[in-house]
Formats: sequence, C-alpha cells, structure tokens
Amino acid sequence: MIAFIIRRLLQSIVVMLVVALLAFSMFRYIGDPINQMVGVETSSEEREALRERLGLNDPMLVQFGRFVADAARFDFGVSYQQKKPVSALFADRLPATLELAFLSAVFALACGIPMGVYTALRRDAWLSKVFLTVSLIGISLPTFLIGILMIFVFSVWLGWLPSFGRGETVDLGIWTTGLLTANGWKAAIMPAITLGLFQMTLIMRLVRSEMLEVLRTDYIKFARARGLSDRAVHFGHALKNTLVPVITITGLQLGSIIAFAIITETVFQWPGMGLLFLQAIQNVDIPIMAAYLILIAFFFVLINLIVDLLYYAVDPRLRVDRSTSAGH
Amino acid sequence: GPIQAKTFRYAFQGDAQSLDPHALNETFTIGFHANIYEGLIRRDTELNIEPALATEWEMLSPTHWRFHLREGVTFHNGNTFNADDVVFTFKRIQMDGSDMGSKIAPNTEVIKVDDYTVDFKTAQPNPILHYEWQDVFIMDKEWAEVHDATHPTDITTDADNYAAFHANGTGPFKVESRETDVETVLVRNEDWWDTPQHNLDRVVFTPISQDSTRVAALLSGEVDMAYPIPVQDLRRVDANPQTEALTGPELRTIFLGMDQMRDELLYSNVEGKNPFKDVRVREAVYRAIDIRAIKQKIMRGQSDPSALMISPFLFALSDQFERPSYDPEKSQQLLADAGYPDGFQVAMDCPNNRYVNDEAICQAVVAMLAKVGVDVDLNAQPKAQYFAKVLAYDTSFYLLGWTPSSLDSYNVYANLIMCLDRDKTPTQAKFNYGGYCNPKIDALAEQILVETDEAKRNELIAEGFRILEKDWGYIPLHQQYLAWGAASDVDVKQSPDNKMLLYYVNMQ
Amino acid sequence: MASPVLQVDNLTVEFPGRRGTLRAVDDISFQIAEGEVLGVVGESGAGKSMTGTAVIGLLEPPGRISGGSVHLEGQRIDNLPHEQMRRIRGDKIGMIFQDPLTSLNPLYTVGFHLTETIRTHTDLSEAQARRRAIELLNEVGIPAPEQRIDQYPHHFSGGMRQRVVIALALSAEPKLVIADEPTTALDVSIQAQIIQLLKRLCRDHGTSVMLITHDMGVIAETADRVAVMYAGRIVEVGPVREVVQNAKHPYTEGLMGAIPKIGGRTEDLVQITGSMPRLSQIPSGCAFHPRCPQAFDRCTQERPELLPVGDSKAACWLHAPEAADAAGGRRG
Amino acid sequence: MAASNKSDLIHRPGLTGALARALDSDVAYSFRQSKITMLAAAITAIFFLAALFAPWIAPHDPYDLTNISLMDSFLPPMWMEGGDARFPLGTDDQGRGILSTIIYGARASLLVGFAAVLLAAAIGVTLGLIAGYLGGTADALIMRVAEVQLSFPAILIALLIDGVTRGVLGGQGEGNLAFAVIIVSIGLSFWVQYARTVRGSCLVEKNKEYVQAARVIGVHPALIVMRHVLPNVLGPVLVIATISLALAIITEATLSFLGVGVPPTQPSLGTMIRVGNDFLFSGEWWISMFPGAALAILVLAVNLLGDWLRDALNPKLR
Amino acid sequence: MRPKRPTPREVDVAERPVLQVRDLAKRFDVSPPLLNRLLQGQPQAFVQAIDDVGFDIPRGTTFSLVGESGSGKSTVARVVVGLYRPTQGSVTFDGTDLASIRSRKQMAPLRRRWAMIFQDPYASLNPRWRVRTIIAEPIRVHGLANGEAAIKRRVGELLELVGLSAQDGDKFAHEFSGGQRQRISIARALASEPEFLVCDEPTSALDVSVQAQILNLMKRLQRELGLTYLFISHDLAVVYHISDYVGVMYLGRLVEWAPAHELFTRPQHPYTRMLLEAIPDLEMSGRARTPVGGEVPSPIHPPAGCHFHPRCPFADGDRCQREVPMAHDIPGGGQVRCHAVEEGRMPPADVHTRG
Ligand SMILES: Nc1ncnc2c1ncn2[C@@H]1O[C@H](COP(=O)(O)OP(=O)(O)OP(=O)(O)O)[C@@H](O)[C@H]1O
Ligand SMILES: Nc1ncnc2c1ncn2[C@@H]1O[C@H](COP(=O)(O)OP(=O)(O)OP(=O)(O)O)[C@@H](O)[C@H]1O
Ligand SMILES: [Mg+2]
Ligand SMILES: [Mg+2]
Repeated sequence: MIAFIIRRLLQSIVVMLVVALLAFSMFRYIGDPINQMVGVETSSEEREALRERLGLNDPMLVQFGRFVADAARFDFGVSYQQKKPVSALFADRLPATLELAFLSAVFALACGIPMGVYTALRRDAWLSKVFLTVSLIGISLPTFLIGILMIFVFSVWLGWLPSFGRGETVDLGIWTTGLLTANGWKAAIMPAITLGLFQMTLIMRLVRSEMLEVLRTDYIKFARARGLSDRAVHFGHALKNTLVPVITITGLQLGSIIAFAIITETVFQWPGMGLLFLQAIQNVDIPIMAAYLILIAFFFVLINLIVDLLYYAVDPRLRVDRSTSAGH
Repeated sequence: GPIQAKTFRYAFQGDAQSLDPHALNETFTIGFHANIYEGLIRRDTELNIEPALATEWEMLSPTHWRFHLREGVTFHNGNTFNADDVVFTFKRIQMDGSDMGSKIAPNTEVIKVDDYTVDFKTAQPNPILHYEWQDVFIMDKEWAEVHDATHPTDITTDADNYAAFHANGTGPFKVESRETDVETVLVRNEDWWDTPQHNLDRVVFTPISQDSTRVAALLSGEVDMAYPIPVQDLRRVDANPQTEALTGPELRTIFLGMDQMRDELLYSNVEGKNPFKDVRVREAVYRAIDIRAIKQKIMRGQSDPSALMISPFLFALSDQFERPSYDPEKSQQLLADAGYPDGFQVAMDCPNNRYVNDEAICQAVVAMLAKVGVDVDLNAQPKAQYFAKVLAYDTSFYLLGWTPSSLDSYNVYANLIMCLDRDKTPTQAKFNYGGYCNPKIDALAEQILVETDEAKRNELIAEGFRILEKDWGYIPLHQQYLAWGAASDVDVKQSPDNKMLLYYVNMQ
Repeated sequence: MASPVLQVDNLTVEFPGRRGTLRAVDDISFQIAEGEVLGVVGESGAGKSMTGTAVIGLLEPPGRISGGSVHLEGQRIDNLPHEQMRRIRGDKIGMIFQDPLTSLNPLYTVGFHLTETIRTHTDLSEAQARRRAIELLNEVGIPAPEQRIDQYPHHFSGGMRQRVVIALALSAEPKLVIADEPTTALDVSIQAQIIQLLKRLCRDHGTSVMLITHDMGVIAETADRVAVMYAGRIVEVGPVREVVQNAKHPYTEGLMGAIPKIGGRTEDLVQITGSMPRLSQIPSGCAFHPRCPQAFDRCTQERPELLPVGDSKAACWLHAPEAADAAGGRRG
Repeated sequence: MAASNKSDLIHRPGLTGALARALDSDVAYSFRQSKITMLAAAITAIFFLAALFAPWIAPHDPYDLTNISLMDSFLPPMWMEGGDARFPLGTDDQGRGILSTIIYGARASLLVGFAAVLLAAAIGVTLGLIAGYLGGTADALIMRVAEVQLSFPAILIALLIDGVTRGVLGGQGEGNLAFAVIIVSIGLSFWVQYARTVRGSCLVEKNKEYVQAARVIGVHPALIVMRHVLPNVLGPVLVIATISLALAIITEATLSFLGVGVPPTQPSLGTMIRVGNDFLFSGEWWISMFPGAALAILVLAVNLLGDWLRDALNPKLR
Repeated sequence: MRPKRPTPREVDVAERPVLQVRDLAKRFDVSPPLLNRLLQGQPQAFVQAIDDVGFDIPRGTTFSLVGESGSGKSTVARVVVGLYRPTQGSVTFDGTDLASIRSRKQMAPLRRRWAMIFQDPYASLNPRWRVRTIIAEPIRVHGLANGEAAIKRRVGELLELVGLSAQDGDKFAHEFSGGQRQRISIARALASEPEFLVCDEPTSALDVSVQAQILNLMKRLQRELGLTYLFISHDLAVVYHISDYVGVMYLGRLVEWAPAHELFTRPQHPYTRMLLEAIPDLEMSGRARTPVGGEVPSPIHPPAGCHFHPRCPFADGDRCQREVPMAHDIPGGGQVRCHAVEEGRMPPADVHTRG
C-alpha cells in the first residue's frame, strides 16, 4: 500500500515536471511578453532593459530551473497583464472553478450513473431509448452552443436564471462560495449543467456498456441461479462490479472538467480559472498560462491518485497482502 | 422617509487593468478611474475643457504655465488636496512603470508656488500642454508614501503595489470592494467638492467579455447599462421596452495602412517591387472599397465614413474634405496602369477583438479588393498578437484605429503621419506602421506644434491633410459609433470619447 | 419409479435470429428420479447447456422455451412468474457452472456469497447464516473454514473455488442440482476430487443431479442413467452401463469408439466423419444420417422418436421393430 | 477424408463471393436491421458527398471573394419576407449564401476532422503497437507521455499548439497553414486514446496463438506487428475513429468559437456558428442556427454510426 | 508394447535423436516492483517453470509430456521451438545446439525443420486472413515455392493432405468448425515440410469425436511422412494412444519418463501412479478410484525437496522433504526421480485390468 502510493507519487512528480517543462517552454515562444507588459509608447531601449531585468535573456535552462523552483513554492510570478501575483489571482479564481467543477461532476454522476444503470437493465424500454438519443444529441452539440441557447431560453426569454456570473458569494476567509445563497445556486445551474452534460453522457454510456458486459458474466448468471433477488443481483453484484472500471474512466473525465470549464466560463462569464486562462491566452500572459497548465496537471494527478486509491478500496484483487497470498 | 438606495449596475467587455491611475493609458481604464480620481482639468460631455482640481490657469510665457488649484478638496481618506499632490503626481507619471509619461514632456519642470499654485516650465512652447490632462489623475502624496506606492505599479517587481488595488482619489465615487475581472463596487463620495449631477448611491461594475452574454444581461435586466453593444443588437435593445440603445459617433478613426517603406513587400507575391509605393496602387485600393456598403451592412448605419484621419468632431475644417468616390472600374484601370493588370497578392493583418466588427470589416475589404483583382490573405488575430506584430512593423497591409488622446490633430500627425525614422527620432510617428513619409508634411507638423493662433493652425493642419490625401497615404474608413445600451429608467450621458462617466448617471 | 423429481416433456428451446428461428433444444423429454444422477453427454453445441438452463429458467433473451413443460416435484415451473421462479432457484434447484474462476464475484468474500444465498432462502440471522456457511465450507472439504470464509475468491485455487460453488449450490439443500460441466476447467487430478465430492454430497442429501459433461469417463463413474444428445435432441437414453458398453444409437457408438482407451488396441480410433451440423442446417429426417455409416432411406426422410431398445431407449430407425429388415440387417 | 463437403456448397470464389459474404456478414445484417443506423449512414454519406463535390453542388462558391457581395448580406431564408431565391437559407454578414457556406463549411469541418483523426490514429496506433508489442522501456516511456498528455483535454492542447504556432510563425501564411495548425493540434491531442486502446489490444493479441505461430515460423517481428497484430486491433480503432471524428469536428468548432479556428474567409461550420452567434439577438438566427443544426446532425450521425459500430463489432453484445 | 513403426528415414540417419534436451531450466521473474520489495521487504520471486528437464526424442517417434496444469509442459515446448530462451541447459536439434545460434538468419533454416501446433483452434488462426494466406505464410517466409501459382498449388496439396479441399483456401477461419480449423493448423505446420512437430495440447479444446479425427490424422501423417512429435496433453488416454515415450511432469520437473507401454503398465513414480488412478474407468469394472489428494502447490513457493512430498502417500517425512531426488534409470528404459522408488520402498505398481 505504501509502496503503491509512493510509486504513484513518484510518477506524479515526473508527470508534473514534464508538464512544467511544457508549460514553460511552450509559452516562452508565444508573442513577446514585453509587449504585453508595457504600453505602446515604451521605447525599445526600455523594453530591452525590462527584458534583461526579467531574466528573459538568460539561458533557457536557467530560466526553467528558476521557474520550477518558484513553482514549487507556489510562486508563479506576477501576471503581466494584471500586475498581481498569479498565486493570488488563482486563489481568487479557484473557488469559482472548483465549485463549478464540483457541481457539474455531481450533476454528471448523479444523473449519469442512474441513467446508465436504467438503460442497461431495461434495454428495450422507451425511456432508455429516449435517454440514449437525448444523450447522443447532448454530445453532438458543441458546449458553447448549448450554453448560448440556454441563456437565450432561460435568461432572456423566460427570465428565470441569471445569464452570467456567480451571483451572490459569501466570503469564508480563504474561500468565497456561491453555495450559501439562493442567488448563487441559481447562477450555478446553467453553467453546471452545460459543463456536466458532456460528462454525464459519457458516464451514462460507459455505465451502460460496462453494466451490459457485467450482466453477461458467469457470476451474475450464477447469482441468478442462486435465486438472489433482482435487487441483489443488479445492485449488489452488477453495479458494484460495473463501478470498478467506471471509476477510472470517470476519474479521468472529471479531471478534465476543470479544463473544459474554459468554454463554459467564457459563455457564462463565470469568474473562474478558465476565464482567466482564456484572457491570458489572448493577452499572452505567460505566468498565468504556465501556472494554469501546471494547476490542471496537478488536479489531474491528484484525481488520478484518488481514483487509484478508490480502485484499491473497491477491488480486493489489488490488495495483495502477503499473509493470504502465500497460502496457495 | 428614507430614499431608497440607488444601485447602478453596469457591464463592459473587460475590466480596468489596475486601480493605479498611472499604470495604463487605455481608454476604459482611464474612463473608469475618472469616476474615482480627478485631474487638474476635465472634459464636459461635449469634450470641452473645464476646470476640475485646477480652477484656472494662465500662460505666463509660451514656456511657462501657472495653474491655480481648487481649495477645500479632500481625498477619500480625508487628506486635503494641495500643490504637493500635484507635484508628486507629475513626478510619478514620469517614473518607470508609468504609462502616462507622454502626458508631459520629460524635461518639464513642475514647481510648487504655494499650497494652491503650481507652475509648469517647458523646454519648447506647447500651446496644448494641458489638453490631455483630464487623464492625469492626481494622487494623494501622503497616502502614497504611507502605503509605499510612490512608484507606479512596477511589473518587474513581485511586490504588490498598494495603489493597484486600492484607490484614494478626490472624485465622486469611492471604491468599496474590488475583485479583478469579477466585480468592483463603488459608493458615492458624500464629501465631493462638486455638486453631484448623479443620484447614485452604489455602483456595481462587472466585466462580461462575451457579447451575447452581455446583451443578454442587459435585456434580462441584470445590469442597468452595458457597453459596447454589438451594432446588430442595437435594434433589439431599442425594441425592448425596458432598454434603449445609445449611439453616437466616437472619436476613433478606423483606417487602413499600407507598407510604403520597403522596396519589396514582406507578405506578397510581387517580387522586387513594392506595389504600395506606387501612388496609383494606393488610390486603386482606396477606390475599391465601398465604404457605404460597410456602413450599411456591417456597421448597420452605426458609423460615419471618414475622409480624414481624424474625427470631424475634433477638427474644425473637416467639412472641406470629401471622401474620394468608390469606383472599382477606375481602380482596375489604375492597377493596370501601375503594371498590375491581374492584381497582386498581399497579406493583411487585422485585429479581431479590438474595434467594432473589425474582423468583418477586414473580410469585407478583402472581398472588395478581390473584385478588382487584389488577392488579400486575411490574418485576423486577437489584439495581443496583432499588436505584437504590427508594433514590430512586421506588416504589409493593416487595419488600425486611432483616437488622438489630446483630441487634437497634431497628435495624429505626430503618431501616424510624420516620417518614421526609428534611428533618428525613435518616438516620432511610432504608429506609422506603413512608414508613409512626406517631408513636406513633417515641416508642416513642426509649425502646427508651435502655432498658437487657432485659425492659422487649422489651416496648416488642413494643408497637411490635403497632401496626405493627394498621396493616398492612408485609407481612412470611418468613425465607428459608440454603441451603448441602458435600461430605460436610467439616464446616461454618452460622450464621444467612449468614457462612461458615472457622475452623469441618474436613475429613476 | 416413484414420482420423478424432475419431469421434462417435449421441451423445445428456440432462438429467434436473423436467419429464422434456431432450435437449440428440439422436443426432448426425460425425467430424473429422487436421488438419481442423470448424465447428459453429447458433442459441443448439442444443446446440453440449453436444456439445463431452460430447466432452471435462466435462458437469456432472445432464447425462449417455445414448447413443452418442466415439472419439479409435480409442480409445473416453466411458466412461473419471474419472482416465483426466482424463489425456486437456489432453493429447490441448485446450479453449478463450468468455470469456477468466473462463477464468483471477485469483489465479495466467499462468506458474503454464502450468507447472501443462505439468507435469501431461509430466515436465518446474519450470525446464524455465517455459522451455517462455515459448516458448508467444512462439508465441502475446505480446511480452516473459519479463516477462509473472509477471504476473496482470488485467494482460492480453482479446485477450492469449485468447492465453494458446490457449497453455494447446495446451501439450501435443493431437490435437484444441475451441474454443467463442473470439472472441465480443472486439473486432471482435481477433477476426480470434485466429482467424488459432488457424488458424495448428493448421495448424503438425497439430491438428484443432472450432470452435463462431455467426459464419458465422468459419466461412467457417476451417473445412474445417461442421456446422449445430438443436434438438440436426445438420441439415446438408458442406464449407464447399457449405454457405455452396449450403445444402441450409431452416434453413441461412434462417440464411445472415439474415446481413446488405455490398454486398448493401438490402431486408429473409431471416427465419426464430418461434424455436427449447424443449428440452421439440421438435415431432414434423422439429424445424424449424413454422418451415419448405417443410414438408409428412411433415415433421410423420417425423424425417429425415442423407442425402447432393451433397457434403454434410442431414436434410431435401426431399432424400429419393423425397420430392421428394411435396413437389410445391421452391419457391424 | 472429406470432412467439408457441406461447406463447399456455400463456397463462392472470387470477388463476388467476397462481396456476397460481406453483405451476408453479421455486421451488414445488423446494419440493415437498424433503421436509425442506415439513416445516420445516409446522412453522413450526404455530407461527405456534398463536401467532396461542393464546387458542383453548392449554388455559390463562398470562398471565392469576387463572387460575394456585401450588399447581399443578412438576407433571410428564401421563404421569409425579404428572402432571395438565390440564397435558399439566407446569407451571412458577408453576403455568403448560408447553404453554400454550409456545404463548403462541412468540407472544412470534415477535412479538419478527418485529417486530425487520421493523424491521431497514425500516431496513436504506431505508438500503441510499439508499446504493446515491445513492452519494457518503450512501453513505459510511451505510456508516461500519454499520461502527461491525458491531463490536458483536447481543447486545451489545441489552444496551446495553436497559440505556439501562431506565436512562432507570427500568424503568417494563414489559409492552408491555419488548417494544418488546427489539424495538428487536434490530431496531437487525440492520439492517446488510440495508443492506449491499441496497446491494450496488442497485449492481448500478441499472446494469442496465431501470433506465436508466426513467431515459430520465424516471421520478422515488424511483419508480425504489421500483418498479424495490426489488422486485429483495428476494430476498436475504427470505433474510436468514428467517435473522435465527431469529437474533432466539435473541437474545431469550439476552437473557432474561441477565436483560434480556421481562417474566417474559409469558414467551417464552427466559424459560421461563432459568427452567427453575434446575430442571434438581432434576429438573424439563420446565420448560426442552420450551421448549428448541420453540425449537430453531422456529428449525431457520425456518433450514431460509431455507436452502432461499437456494438456491431463487439460479438459479446450481439 | 506397441511395435515401433519403421520409417523411411530411420534407416539413413542412424540413432541420432532429432531432439536432445539436457538439464533444461526456465525461470520467470515474477517479482513485485522494486519499490515494493524495498519498502515491504518482499523478496524477489521466481517461477521455476521448468527445472532440470532432460530427454531425447528418436526420429519418427512421439514423445509425450503429461502433467497437471502449470507443470511446465508448454514451457518446454516453447523453449524447444525457440520462443523462450532457456535459463540453463541445452536443446540440441538434429545435432545443432540452439544456444550456439546467434542471429535470426542462422535460425531460419532450423525453423523450417520444425513447426508447432497449438491448443486452441480458434485463437491459433489469424481471423482476418484467408486460409490460403495462413497456410502459405511459412512457404513464403522460408521461400519454399516460387510464384503465386506454385504456392497456390502447394497450399491445395496441403489442404487435401489434411482432409480438406483445395477450394477451402478461399475461406476465412471462422467459417470452419473446430476440428477443421485444427486441420488447417496442421496444414500450416506441415507447409514448411518439417521433420519435427511440437503439438501443445492440440486436441484438448475439441470434442472426443473430433479429437479422434485429429489423432487419427496425426498418426497417419507420422506414418506417411516419418514425422517426429513432441506431444503435450494432460489426457493420459490420448497420450497412451499416440505416444512411443511418455514423460510425466510435476511442478517443472520431469519426474518420470519411459516408453509408453512401460509407463502405463509399470508406473514407478507415486505421482504417475496417482494420475493413472485418476483416469475414469470406462470399463466400469467397479474399481475404486483414489483421487490425488490435496491442492496443487504454488509454483512460486514450491515445497522443498521432492515437490510432490506434501501429496505423496509414500513420503518418508525427512529425505523427501529435504533432498531433491535425482533421476535414475528404471528397468524397461526410462528414468524416474523418486526417493521411495530408489530406496525400494514402493509397493509394486498396480497393473490390474490393463495390458
Ligand atoms: N444466444 C444464442 N443465440 C443463438 N444460438 C445459441 C445461443 N446460445 C446458444 N446457441 C446455440 O444453441 C446450441 C446449444 O448450445 P449449448 O450451449 O446448449 O450446447 P452444449 O451442448 O452445452 O455445448 P458445450 O459442450 O459447448 O457447452 C448451440 O448450437 C449454440 O450455437
Ligand atoms: N511468461 C511467463 N511468465 C511468468 N510465468 C510463466 C510464464 N509462462 C509460464 N509461466 C509459469 O510457468 C509455469 C509453467 O507454465 P506452463 O504454461 O508451461 O504449464 P503447462 O504445463 O503448459 O500448463 P497448462 O496445462 O495449463 O498449459 C506456470 O506456473 C506458469 O504460471
Ligand atoms: Mg454447455
Ligand atoms: Mg500449456
């Protein structure tokens, strides 16, 4: 178990280093950061001086080393555009994105799993067909179109839900949350659904196909032959076994929710990381972009780690304890 | 009973970059600061200069100005405003990291005469010395010193600049809270020296970058005012009983520039030659553009086709100028005469998120030029990439917009029209990316700068513009309209410099 | 024979499919008496598993029972509602599948499987069920059941898992156990252990067994009677000694001859040419006739029914009383 | 010993035989069974043909700038007031006919989708085969890279690559280069799925006895991979390919929405939607809705095909 | 004992066995990852899949290996055909030591001379290839025929040789039944005109009736082409039927080998005896079977000494637990590894009802 975690951690560090290198080296080549920092009226000597002061003329390796060392201390420099430490910007924006990601993940799981189970168990029911068709349409429409149509219907037309922003937020010190006000919840509905729809569809389809596979296995047949009730067979045996592979893929999916939030946040002006990142891309705000990449990778690695541990908890075959395995 | 507190909510496509009033010289940011800070002068809704923190001023000699300051003004923190603050401010804008250095010549002396009098001594005569000072916001010296913000926000140090996130002006509104790119809340300054023309108690500002989301927010009543409104949505905003559209010409002139300095175009299939060096080609391009179609279809009437590189609003003699006619046949003829009967190919740089319908305008231009045989490769890109490219003079053909911040033609000459010689005069005509150059105009410009007689000066300006017109040096397109939307029950004053000034806003 | 535990009459199982309907089991009848072991043999695809699955009511759609009836202890069970049939499964009929590796859910302990089954069919408490489970494990010969009960299937070897499966099938003391190739996936040396265990337990509990296998050796040792299936039909059924040593149907004969025997002569094995027809192309008349060395006209046209021949019954025109002459006497 | 007389009867030699067998196969059968799948295939085919023969089918060539007139812009669909029969579905902000632009735009979208999927498949399959067949260090290396890649969803990677190229090339030589950039971006962000799947199948296949038989015969490992393993792992690849074709088309559209798509003078369906978005409130809904519907229908059809293929190629689900 | 079949080639090549296996061992590293070993102090783990195996196969004969699953039969086969490199020991094919071969090129002429038939008729044929291509593969690889026409002709001959028709080459494997597929496998194996065939459980996936067809075919081919077989099965009856010599494996060790008749009539090793006991009695003589007791031990932690001692009724509790028995000759030809046999503690073999 410890070895398992350590191995995962080591791998994660490697992954993070590679990402850091990517983040660093890729963005080093987009546009000229100096242009972004100064107004249009700065002379070229001043620019050169600034370049020198920022260390942009140092060898790449030195710059990278500095970058990693700083990143390890959560110091991603100062945003060229906003002139504020990136870590502070992230601290402001992270709660919004994480809450959005959390809500859409909950939405995706809470709808996707039951729908997947239903469609697998009642393959021929009309409701299953409806679920499958609607879900296909869900993945066939680009997210931004869904978002805009929803705004059009629910904000402009019906006037039920706010079209932008997080609504009222409550500041809890290090964390500002929109989940403590009715207003905040209302504001989160459309973005969360827009963001979660795609994942929900995937999870539903995944659960369905895994469940169908599991329902075909011998142990399910044998469970039926033992006269277990349908409930026990479907939920006690089939669903639990379905979840084993579903966990991994779902984990990967949820990891990407945070990154997918770029589009949703843009459409709904959700004040999160994605919006920050997109603005950063447009402004060639290298510190933000680099930090964002690293953060995404970090969350991904973290979620992966959690998923692995979950997997470990769910599937006893992975728990190799010596006392018993030596028995035969 | 107590009057209900009036909260005004408005949205713009971006946020003010910083609260530091000297950090960035950018229209919206400055306009936003103008609600919190004040300059020695300000401009009324007609853009006429009126006294603000200075009550009056006089030119003691062509190089010596005296400004009398308003007494009894306090900053939001209660400190009194006096000459020290003015001297401090003018020093501060000349430091590293300030984007406002150009508002005053570097060798200008700023002298405190007494607590409420300040002198300015310039090296050269400058009749329009204070024309841009509505944007030079006076900071409180003590406050800046206490909070270690005596330097403008310096991006090269990691330290937070207090002034970038806090504000202490003399203006009609105080900052209550601010979250960059999310929300800024302002409250009424009860101790303002001036009589408020607004009736607001609280202002909530939210940036909304997506056009359609912003319009939706206005239409659904989530904000009381939003801008810019895409021109095509103005009708709907107007048709909606709860909202109305506010439009009017803006000062910015949108124009096309062509590389006339290189002997061979960078991005073209023509080898060994630069077609744009041939005045016939420039005229051909000019005449190939159907500006009325652009106005009608792309701008939906929300633009004034322009014959000049400056808004008629800012130049008294503009009615002497008329736009050369749209004439594709002549255009083709000219191209043939110039030796390009089959046209030629060139790449065009165009921003896609800077001006109203910029990309659509470029596309239309591309299509129109295609009809006369000029094959244009359109490179539409976000403004950051666009500016990085053109600022390096790495372009053959581009679309740009320009507002003279002094609201005066000399600014246009100095930045766009005079000869570009990066080695000799690095700051002159820095934005003349095509390198148009006519020494006659340069000579005129020098006269314009020092000429103090208004009428004569205008004549000189007109003369310069005539030469430019004959040279077909630039292709002015239009002044785009401001396109604002506001709830019907609020009264917003729109000014052609596109600054949204809260102290003119009234709510029912 | 007293009233049989299982009585199957004219059972037909069909699969509606793309090229018409396939008959996997075609009009078969047999019965199993109390305490009796009926062996079912036949080539792969002959319909052995389908018969067993149909009896326990676990045919998977689109497969369905399209004719005939199944009676368990006199009660008709093939048309019971889903819920009632579920109560019979595991309680009155137990089933053992071929592969012990996949019959147990890898995510649950052996004990969970057992208590779950016990509690489904009895109203024992959790603790009582657990005690019973330990007893059962003990009974099937798993050493140290108190510790083993909390282990997962992957901690068990194949043979032990099959013992667990047997324990599960027998946990509610069913009247009938259907064992579908219970030893095929096991080692030769373990096979014998499992068969002996099954035989002993069923004898002790008086359980009837339907033992499906292709291993004639297992049948010979274990079964009381044997049914031989070919292409969805029973071609011969009779006491085991009779079928093994004195096969009546040419297919059975071929099958017996194809088994290599130790100490037998070393020449070539008896070989049935060709292969079993696909279900979609079952020949008319006797399905075996294209491969039958003794086929004659009637075989290609008329389908033989099971007819008594000596102690057993065979579905072969050779044994029709009036046909013996028509065939011109039996050769071989 | 003639054991197979029976099967000789159904033996038909030659090409017609192969064709007949293909038509007779289970896959073809399940295709004919599913009306929806046939419809989806028909729609996909129509889009493909339209895209392929766009110059002959489309009423106008929207990419030919001499052909479009700004004065024709914002015309509503033919049947609405003010509509023009030349433009059955109306025109966009530049005066391009929506119908023609959809046809050409589908061409752009399909081109991007196809090329990106091909690229992704080529990279993914190659790396997957190498990782799966060779194992060891190569495997570990490739899978680590894949893991890094996995932490970024396609859209992010595409944004990055697009940004990098634009940054490096200074945005020059638009047009075809922009297409190449988008294709590479999407292609590079999709390869992992192929690699993982192929590696998985390859691990299974390489232990199958037919591969070992080839090894015993002494077939060169490269040939074993190419001729034995590869064809047998292509089933899942095909399924991923259809589904990622749909995804690639959407990704291209999303990139266009975020402003980094194909050049505006050669609009794809995504560009059209993005542009049309700006005219939703102003009542010119046809500019975004027709391309939006076209995109959704195309993607839906491809997804349906992918879905069906997944089931049809999975014997366990039959 | 069965009469030895005279084969055409037996006369030319003297008594040199086609295959000589000496001291063969193959060890698989199944250790947990390094980190686990370091942190949890887990030792490295190895499976000694085969250990000190040695036997000869004379030309034109069949040598069979029997034993339970996991006893190492397939590993021997794979080492012999070069799929695995042995950890130790040597395999000599017709006088050439395989260890001396360095390159694929050098190996090619040898590969031509042997071939392998696999257990699973479904998995051993590439499902995407036509049967013709499958069978032609060895011909092409070894360049045994020139031109498509020649290849096609040769494939037709091969198909007919195994009892299929030449036109069957146009079909895909899935269009055949299991027995027919196994014939195709055999045709492929014969395509390079090998002298030596390794058959790894070629019939265990098949029905008895189909098995009979294949066994008969294999015997016919041996008679006609003078082939040498290494035959693997766990079905003793099948082995009895086809073999000249039989080796019995237990947990990687060859515990006994002897001429077939000898082994079946006078089994020496207790494990061999038990296996024979376990054969179902079709004759229904009423003989009581005594199945081998106990479970198969873990190959990673095999019992010390004689691997079989925990299940052996004749284990003496000391020597058997400590000392690995050495192979020693037994009367009638053959060898056995058993302390009890060596010490003469064994009762005479039970040979009733057989022979
Ligand atoms: N789902 C299905 N659809 C169509 N035919 C089926 C299906 N399942 C089984 N069959 C057919 O039913 C027939 C009987 O199958 P069954 O499993 O009973 O054979 P079996 O005698 O048990 O064979 P084995 O010894 O291989 O287990 C076979 O020919 C098989 O092809
Ligand atoms: N590639 C391998 N890696 C690790 N262990 C292996 C490998 N191949 C075989 N083994 C192990 O070696 C031992 C012998 O395996 P082998 O396949 O030779 O047995 P077998 O007698 O052929 O069994 P079966 O009858 O099941 O085919 C087994 O314990 C097996 O787990
Ligand atoms: Mg079966
Ligand atoms: Mg084996």
